Amino acid sequence: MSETKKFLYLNRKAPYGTIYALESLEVVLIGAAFEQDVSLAFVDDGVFQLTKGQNTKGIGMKDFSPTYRALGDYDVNKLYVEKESLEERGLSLDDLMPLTYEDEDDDYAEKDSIRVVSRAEMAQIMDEQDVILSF
Amino acid sequence: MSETKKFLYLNRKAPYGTIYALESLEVVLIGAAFEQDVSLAFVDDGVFQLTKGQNTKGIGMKDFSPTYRALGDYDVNKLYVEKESLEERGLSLDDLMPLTYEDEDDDYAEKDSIRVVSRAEMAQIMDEQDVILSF
Amino acid sequence: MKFAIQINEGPYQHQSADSAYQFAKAALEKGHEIFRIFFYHDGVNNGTRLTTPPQDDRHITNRWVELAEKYDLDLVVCVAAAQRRGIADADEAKRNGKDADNIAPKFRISGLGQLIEAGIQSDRLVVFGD
Amino acid sequence: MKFAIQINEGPYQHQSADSAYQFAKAALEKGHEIFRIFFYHDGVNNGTRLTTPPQDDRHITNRWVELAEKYDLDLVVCVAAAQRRGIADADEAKRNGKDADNIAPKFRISGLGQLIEAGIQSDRLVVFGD
Amino acid sequence: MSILHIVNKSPFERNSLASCLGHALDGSSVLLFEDGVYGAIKGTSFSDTLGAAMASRSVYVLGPDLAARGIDESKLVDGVKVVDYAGFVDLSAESDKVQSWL
Amino acid sequence: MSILHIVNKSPFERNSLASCLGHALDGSSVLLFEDGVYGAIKGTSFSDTLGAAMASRSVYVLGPDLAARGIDESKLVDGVKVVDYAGFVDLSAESDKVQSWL
Repeated sequence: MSETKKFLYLNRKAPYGTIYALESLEVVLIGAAFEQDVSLAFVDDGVFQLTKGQNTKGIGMKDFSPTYRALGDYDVNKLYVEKESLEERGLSLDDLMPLTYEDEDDDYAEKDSIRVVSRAEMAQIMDEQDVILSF
Repeated sequence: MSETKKFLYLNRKAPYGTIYALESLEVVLIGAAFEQDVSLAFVDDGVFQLTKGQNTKGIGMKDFSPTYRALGDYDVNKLYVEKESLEERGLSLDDLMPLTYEDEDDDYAEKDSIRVVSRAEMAQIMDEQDVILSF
Repeated sequence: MKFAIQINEGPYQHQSADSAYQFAKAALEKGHEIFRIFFYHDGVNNGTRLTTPPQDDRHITNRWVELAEKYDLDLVVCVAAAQRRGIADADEAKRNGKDADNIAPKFRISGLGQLIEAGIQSDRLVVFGD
Repeated sequence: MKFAIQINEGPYQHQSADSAYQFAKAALEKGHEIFRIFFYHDGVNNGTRLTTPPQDDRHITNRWVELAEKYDLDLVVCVAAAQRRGIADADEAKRNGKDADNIAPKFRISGLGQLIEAGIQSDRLVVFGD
Repeated sequence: MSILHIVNKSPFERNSLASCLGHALDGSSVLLFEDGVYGAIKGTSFSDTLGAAMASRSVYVLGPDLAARGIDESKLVDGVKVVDYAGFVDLSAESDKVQSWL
Repeated sequence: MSILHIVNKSPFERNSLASCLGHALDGSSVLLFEDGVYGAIKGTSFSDTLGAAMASRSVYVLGPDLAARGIDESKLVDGVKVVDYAGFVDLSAESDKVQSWL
């Protein structure tokens, strides 16, 4: 398995209502060991996965939102969030968790993992992938 | 169980993509033995359940559309179909299976079971029920 | 007041089974009665004793069992839906020639008539699903 | 060409398992290879041998088993999803202290790495779900 | 006869809430829960539809589902009331029936 | 790189097809199957959206799913091509990757 492929995890569902957001994270974490070129796309209701201040105590489910902050440590640092999807949902970057990583090619400078892109840019990002896992 | 309640079966999903349409029919048939006042509502994609000419051979699933024709024999003859839902989907009454029943209070005259109603009328019909089973 | 609850989805995939549980628990704690909880469609998958969720996650089936023990609830699994999805008690397994069964304690398998009856006998039927 | 297939939904509730089967069958009949079929989320419920669908309905699990036998397919059930939903083989049942297992023949339980590997090793991954 | 309409789906993903509001009579109540709570956020592509419906209907949102999703109550359309599961039960008991929009 | 986009949901119920068309580049292909086939009917509230997208994209619909739902091919938006499962496989093989809009 020396081949490196571009993997895109396409997240279009809100968290908690269904298990897909949680499972997407699970695959990303397991997949990190395979040293592929990994990107995450947050489109449509998928942008709700990244809201800050999630507190699941009242619904009795596990709050998995802290896991997004661990992605940088797994060299998963391309989290593309669609601008139009945010706007339609009354959200801005300020409503999302700050997610960062240390760039080892730039003296370990701390950089933002979240990259807000337009729908047109998102379409290009999808087009550049080898494998798209839809959640 | 001498009490008679008004039961509404609310069908909002297309057939075959999910099992709900088939299961709704199952409950209606079983429920007929309980001698309640039964109505069926077809709203949103639920109107697709009644299209004529369904042929499931190619997908390997059971064609349950003939069962709708049996409803009249079970004294289930109030099938309310929403006009707006039909129109949004490019359908008219001609695209639906003809469904009839024999009216025992009118010398067993054959009458239409399908009653096309407006959204406003559908809202009233919902309001008049005792129990609403959603599919 | 007498409630009946219908659950259309299995555990973990959708929040329906969680919402139904929280609703049922709140109703019981307020002193309401629950006439029956009817597990329909994929909802029948709430009733398998073979689940082993992660330690830090809720155990949906056990939660139902404990609630049923505490309040003597009637947990009914739809037989036709159960047959399609591989939920069986000892009788069903025997009748269908299966070498194992998997139903959880406190759950019982019965027909759709139980749902209709719940609609007739209860004051409110609340449906949780996808 | 080498395909991999991912299935996210259980049998009967959604058409996903049917579409995936028809796709897999058509691909195999055209001479393509299927590297792996990965059952994820509720998809793991395709792999129980306890199902007894009505006589006039298709038997989704048996259909998978027969296709796997004919073409020597690798049917993999996600272990974490299976634990949450009560799908177990003899080893899993023993490890988790269960008194029964329910996995169908030809299915095997393994980890998510098998999905990633399928994505790497196949030419096309096709996902069927809700 | 009064109906409590309950909606558990995001209005950005499905037509459930839009259809519900199209059928909810004046004076009826609508409870948003699970992913349905996203329908109560102000400043979205859906909030005008909800606001218009609220002129003659009561809209509730389930607090535990809001909190799980990180939505502060200050973000809600004006007039939306927050309830907990006990409040959900109360609303069900106070209405004549409960209608699920699945 | 060319994508085969596959959509299995009704455009009247979910936003999957609308979102798909918003992200499908010129020259890409879209296959409608399962309840997605309803998106290919002409004279609906969605058919103008599909027609506009077809100016620069190829749209296919799965015949067996059409037939199951009682939709005659004469009811389809002009230019939509009907394929069977073997055609679905061919489209997947001819594209560089397959993207599911779930």
